[in-house]
Amino acid sequence: MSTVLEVEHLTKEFQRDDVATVALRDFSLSIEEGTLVTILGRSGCGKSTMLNLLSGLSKPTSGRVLHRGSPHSGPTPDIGYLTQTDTLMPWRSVQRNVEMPMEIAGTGKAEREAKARELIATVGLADFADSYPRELSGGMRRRASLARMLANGAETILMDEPFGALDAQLRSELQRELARLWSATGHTIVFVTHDIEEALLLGDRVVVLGPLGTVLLDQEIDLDRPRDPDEAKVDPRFVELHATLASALKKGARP
Amino acid sequence: MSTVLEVEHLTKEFQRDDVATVALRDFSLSIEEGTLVTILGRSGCGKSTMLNLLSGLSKPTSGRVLHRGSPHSGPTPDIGYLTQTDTLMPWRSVQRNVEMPMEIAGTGKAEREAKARELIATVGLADFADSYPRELSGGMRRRASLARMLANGAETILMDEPFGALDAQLRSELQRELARLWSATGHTIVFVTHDIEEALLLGDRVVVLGPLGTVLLDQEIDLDRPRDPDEAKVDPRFVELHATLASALKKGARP
Amino acid sequence: MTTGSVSDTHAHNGLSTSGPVKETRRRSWWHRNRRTTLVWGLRAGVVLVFLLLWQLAGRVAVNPMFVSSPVSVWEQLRDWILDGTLSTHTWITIQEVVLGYVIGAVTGALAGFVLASVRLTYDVFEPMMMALYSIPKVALAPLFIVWFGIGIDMKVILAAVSVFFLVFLNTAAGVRDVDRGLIDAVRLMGGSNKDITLKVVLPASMSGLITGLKVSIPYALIGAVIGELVASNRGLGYLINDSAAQFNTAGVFAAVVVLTALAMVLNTLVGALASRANRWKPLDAE
Amino acid sequence: MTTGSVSDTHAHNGLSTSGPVKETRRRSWWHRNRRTTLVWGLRAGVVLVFLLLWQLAGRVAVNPMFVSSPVSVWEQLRDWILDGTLSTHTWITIQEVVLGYVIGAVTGALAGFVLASVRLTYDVFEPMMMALYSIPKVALAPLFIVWFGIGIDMKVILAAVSVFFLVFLNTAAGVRDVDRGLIDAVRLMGGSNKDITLKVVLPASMSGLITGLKVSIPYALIGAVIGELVASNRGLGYLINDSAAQFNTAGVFAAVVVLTALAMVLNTLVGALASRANRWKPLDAE
Amino acid sequence: GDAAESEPGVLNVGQISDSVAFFPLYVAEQEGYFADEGVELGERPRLGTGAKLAAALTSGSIDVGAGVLTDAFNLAESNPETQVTGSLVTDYYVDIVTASDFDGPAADAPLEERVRALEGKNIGITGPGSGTEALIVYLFEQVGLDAKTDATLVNLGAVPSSAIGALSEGQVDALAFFQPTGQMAEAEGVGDIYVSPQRGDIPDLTDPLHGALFSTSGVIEQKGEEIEAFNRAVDRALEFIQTDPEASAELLSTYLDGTDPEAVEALNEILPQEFATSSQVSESAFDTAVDFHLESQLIDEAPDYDSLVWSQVQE
Ligand SMILES: Nc1ncnc2c1ncn2[C@@H]1O[C@H](COP(=O)(O)OP(=O)(O)OP(=O)(O)O)[C@@H](O)[C@H]1O
Ligand SMILES: Nc1ncnc2c1ncn2[C@@H]1O[C@H](COP(=O)(O)OP(=O)(O)OP(=O)(O)O)[C@@H](O)[C@H]1O
Ligand SMILES: O=[N+]([O-])[O-]
Ligand SMILES: [Mg+2]
Ligand SMILES: [Mg+2]
Repeated sequence: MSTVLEVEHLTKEFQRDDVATVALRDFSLSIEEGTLVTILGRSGCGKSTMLNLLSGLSKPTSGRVLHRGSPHSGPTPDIGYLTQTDTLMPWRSVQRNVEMPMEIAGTGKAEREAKARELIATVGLADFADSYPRELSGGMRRRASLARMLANGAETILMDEPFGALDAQLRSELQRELARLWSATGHTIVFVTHDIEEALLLGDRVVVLGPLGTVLLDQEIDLDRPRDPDEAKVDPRFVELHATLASALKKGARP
Repeated sequence: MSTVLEVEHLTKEFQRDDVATVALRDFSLSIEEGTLVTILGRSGCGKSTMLNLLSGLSKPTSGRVLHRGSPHSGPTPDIGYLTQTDTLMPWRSVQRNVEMPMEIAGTGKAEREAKARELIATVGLADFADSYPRELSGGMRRRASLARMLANGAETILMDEPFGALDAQLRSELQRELARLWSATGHTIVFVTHDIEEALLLGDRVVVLGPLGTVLLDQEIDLDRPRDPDEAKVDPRFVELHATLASALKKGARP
Repeated sequence: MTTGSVSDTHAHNGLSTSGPVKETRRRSWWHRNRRTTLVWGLRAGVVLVFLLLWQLAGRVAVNPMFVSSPVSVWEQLRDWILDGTLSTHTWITIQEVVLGYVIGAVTGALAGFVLASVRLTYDVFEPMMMALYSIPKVALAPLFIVWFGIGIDMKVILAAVSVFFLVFLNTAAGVRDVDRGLIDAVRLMGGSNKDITLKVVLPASMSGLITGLKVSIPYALIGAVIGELVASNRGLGYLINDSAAQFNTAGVFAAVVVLTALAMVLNTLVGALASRANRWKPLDAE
Repeated sequence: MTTGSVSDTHAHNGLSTSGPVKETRRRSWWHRNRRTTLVWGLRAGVVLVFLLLWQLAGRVAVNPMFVSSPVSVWEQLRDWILDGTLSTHTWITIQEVVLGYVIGAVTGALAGFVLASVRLTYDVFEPMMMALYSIPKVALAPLFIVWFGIGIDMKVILAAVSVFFLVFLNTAAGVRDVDRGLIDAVRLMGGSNKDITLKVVLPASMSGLITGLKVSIPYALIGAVIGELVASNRGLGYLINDSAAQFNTAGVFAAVVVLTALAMVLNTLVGALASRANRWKPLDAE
Repeated sequence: GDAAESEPGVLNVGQISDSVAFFPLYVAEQEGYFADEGVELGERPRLGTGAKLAAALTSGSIDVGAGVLTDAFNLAESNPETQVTGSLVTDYYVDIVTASDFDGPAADAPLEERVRALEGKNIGITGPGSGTEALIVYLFEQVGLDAKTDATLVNLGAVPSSAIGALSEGQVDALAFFQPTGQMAEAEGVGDIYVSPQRGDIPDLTDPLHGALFSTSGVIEQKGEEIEAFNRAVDRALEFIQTDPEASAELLSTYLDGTDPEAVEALNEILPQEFATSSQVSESAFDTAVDFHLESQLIDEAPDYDSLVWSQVQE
């Protein structure tokens, strides 16, 4: 298995005036091709900063980020990234937002319309294809963003709390959909979440981050797939892993 | 116990061109003084729309919203509202954002600075008082908004998924803090969440909304307080209520 | 208001959803257009009041020669319309203004998009632009004549340079305010600089661009008219000059009225563009 | 770059947190100012190249009378500085420009804030403003003289009206683009209209206001100078007029150079205001 | 800007304004003299100032400029090719007009008293370097005053209505302005003609060349024939004004359409003596003008009749 993304001794600082905020320090991580890695971490520990670096959107202060062996020269359509904040174009309807990556890739009109319609239906927004983002609820906007990211067709996908604003049922439906997509395509997925259960249900591997990007735990998840939420939760291995992750997370908090 | 907020046969539509999107239809609800009501509902079912109406920010298409017996004439500082989307002033530091409601209320400089500092520490942002919103992580922005809302000092509080973007530990700490605040002050709180556990841990009463604001379930929560998450979850009554709510939520989905 | 039938809102696929319903609700003509009607009504009212006051002012003014009156202005306009003077001169001014406006707006917008994206160039050249534009063009009229002659070119250039600057600075300001998140989103889709400009920066900076287009309308007209005054041989500027020289204040005002009418036509066109571009924005009244 | 000591980042209270550390990292003078230095260096370079080309142009021009040269302009300036002409006339123009600019900017910004919040008034009056501003003020010079006299007032008014319009329209556009969510937030805090204007609309529409302030600088200067061209015996406009009448192109350019220097000073002041107001914005380079 | 050169046979004639001085051009146009003489007129811009007239000549936008001699002198200083190609007015057609409430010696008092009465006043002129300024400078000089310090000269631009407005509103006490501003002010009752060279108030300024046509030797080389034909048409117009006062009066009232009929009437009476009798430039009129320009400091060096005036129109 080859390494798709590799972070080596990376430091990321944000400087304003004479103060530097160090978000990540000497952070290293590698993501193997075809794995679904979930990332857990406290609020403000640097998860989004890390994804920004992995996607090529921001540059490390020191250290390197390698994508398939070569340093990032900027964002690439080979990596899809669902950011934590909304970036739907407010002047485009949902349909046209989802078509956008295909427009840029040069896909024909008929094909991208059909594909967009399909993706919009997948995230349950078929009735809202013609709505503008401001006419959607928070969860609906999130789903529209998800559809747009999937329209990119990238083989490596970064997702920052994609399902946080959704109700339990929708979330598990989308989790199932994501797991299905992943096993069908062999994509590489890095998935940031706050929800330990979600991390366990989805991940091959869970990485728990502490302050400044210290890796508190890097755990293979050896649960059988498909993982049905209701069944998994009573599986003793699941319960055990849940406890391990929860205690690792607790360690992450400074006294 | 008197009724603080009352919604009577309310309909809310959004019209664009010749199409009206009906978000709530013939919706009725009343919130008693001093209760902590949690609202559950699927994504897009009208929860945020309802809070907008309760807060006085938007006007019903038909029907009435009463606040302490008289129809809403607009937003009032007597009702604090933590909206689903961020509304921190990007040009103010966290400190000055949290001071803002007190500035408007005419609180003296020294007092509001001290109070703001305290609230900022409560939400764990003491080190970031001088940061601008764009320099915060998603969860940190959410907490800053929470601190600002608390600075309002309103007796009626509306919260739209306040803890959705936070990690489990932070969330339970803030839940505990909120429960403490509520029992100490006797405030009235309406709390929208996607998390059934959260709804149960916090609420006196859980309202489950279906499409168009149909009330699918209106359930008193007769669990003892204080409710420790770890203990509560194994309480059979908790498990029973969890199942009731989950099944009510499922009913909300159209086939 | 008529209520149509409830449309079919079952989820089409996969997910179970729980959302609002959409209904056809056809509004009456009056309901849709009452605001426009009100606005136009008020405008007409204000204009009427203004004309009335003007007519009265002529009666009480110390020196009516410098006030004229709506009636005499109208008579002058009628005469000019009948003898063809107005159409000839107006047509010439229209050509100059439209050419100058389009040239200035297109180059200004392009320069705004390009320079504002390259921050360094912008910072270096912005104060120089500013300096260049602070030169009172009328004062340099002799140089303009030497450089550009007295033909239509000179007037078009004068109109275009004023427009260029205003559109340029407004567009650049708009461009520099564009949400980085949206630009990043396009970069993540593999968008080229062209994609970023066309699909994000252009729509996002529309408000700045449109402000630029609006504020420059008067200066397009003024530029052309100043050109006509500099070497006055035809156009509305010539009419103004000629009337002023003949103590014909009504003539001056008549030409000015035509100019303002031109401005309003251009403004309406830009306004139509603006409302097309702003369709996605929430309406004020909610 | 020097690395300071790691500051204390323990949570001060209540919550356990997990965040970044803040470090004092003092940057060298060069590191902090290299961009500014670069920009000024490039500006100086561009100006130098321009001067060189100008000097050369004088050599090859058909009629050097209309080209002059940096050297003769400098000689003229030196003469004017030495005999006090420059300071007298410049001081007068500065007074007119500054007064006109301040009056126009303040009233324009106020009108922008007030009218743009009341949508209906704005819609009714905007096209009329537009029409009013399309009137070429130079063409109406005779009337201006009668209405406002030939004193400093007239020039201040001419400067102020141009500024007013540009600041007004830009502010209004900025105001109408303010995020409703932020306004609602203040309304929820019980904020009055004044609070909304001062605490949200003003900072949020800063970009529009500043664009208005910027684009109007040249027009403040032009307004005052045109006033001086029309009726005056002092000011830089008079100097231009006087030099032009004497075919003293170097004199015309010398006065223009002083004008552009004035423009750049005003621009720098507005730029300083802008960078103060924009401190919260992310820097381009990240 | 070389439209003129590209169109042979067409003559572009720029003039300062539509003031009385250029009435002969109007007459020639209306009476068809240009057509008769085979002159095809192209661009006819009104350029407002001498500087712009010069610029238009330099850029080739016009072939002939109709202005005042001052403009020709100024142009000659920087462009040795300048040629005066004809005379239009041989009287100094600028008057000093005082406001009707002007407090000073009567208009028939000795010249020196009248000039002294202008000391310290605000006097409106068209602009710096113009013939209107020159007249004030000259008169002040005559009585030992300096116009720059002993009066305030206000540039009002070349539009007579501004001047009348400024006078009637009391913003200036007096005007030095070209005709028919004075006649107009009298007709409106806002002012009186106080000093008038044309009336003979200034003995040293009798019959100077004032309104003139000028061009450059380069243009003359290419379009000499057209300019000659143009001058022939102007000659006929000048003759028409001298010989047919009634028809001329009628044309004048259409030329000065908006002007008060009373003022037009007054002008009519003085026109025949004011205009040159032909486009030939007389040496004495030229020299009178040169003296005046030297004394009023408009020029430093006396231009030479033989080199500045086109040989075709020299006496
Ligand atoms: N532009 C910036 N300027 C300064 N500091 C920043 C900036 N962006 C992020 N930070 C800091 O870096 C730290 C990590 O932020 P990041 O957004 O990566 O956190 P996160 O792990 O995604 O948190 P959350 O779960 O709340 O989204 C935060 O403490 C934040 O203050
Ligand atoms: N301005 C608007 N114009 C049109 N439709 C709107 C508007 N605002 C809300 N809606 C519609 O109203 C419905 C309810 O939205 P609302 O934001 O209340 O949902 P919600 O229950 O808060 O969902 P979520 O949990 O995803 O936040 C949505 O389907 C949305 O499309
Ligand atoms: O016509 N002038 O002599 O000014
Ligand atoms: Mg984050
Ligand atoms: Mg919501």
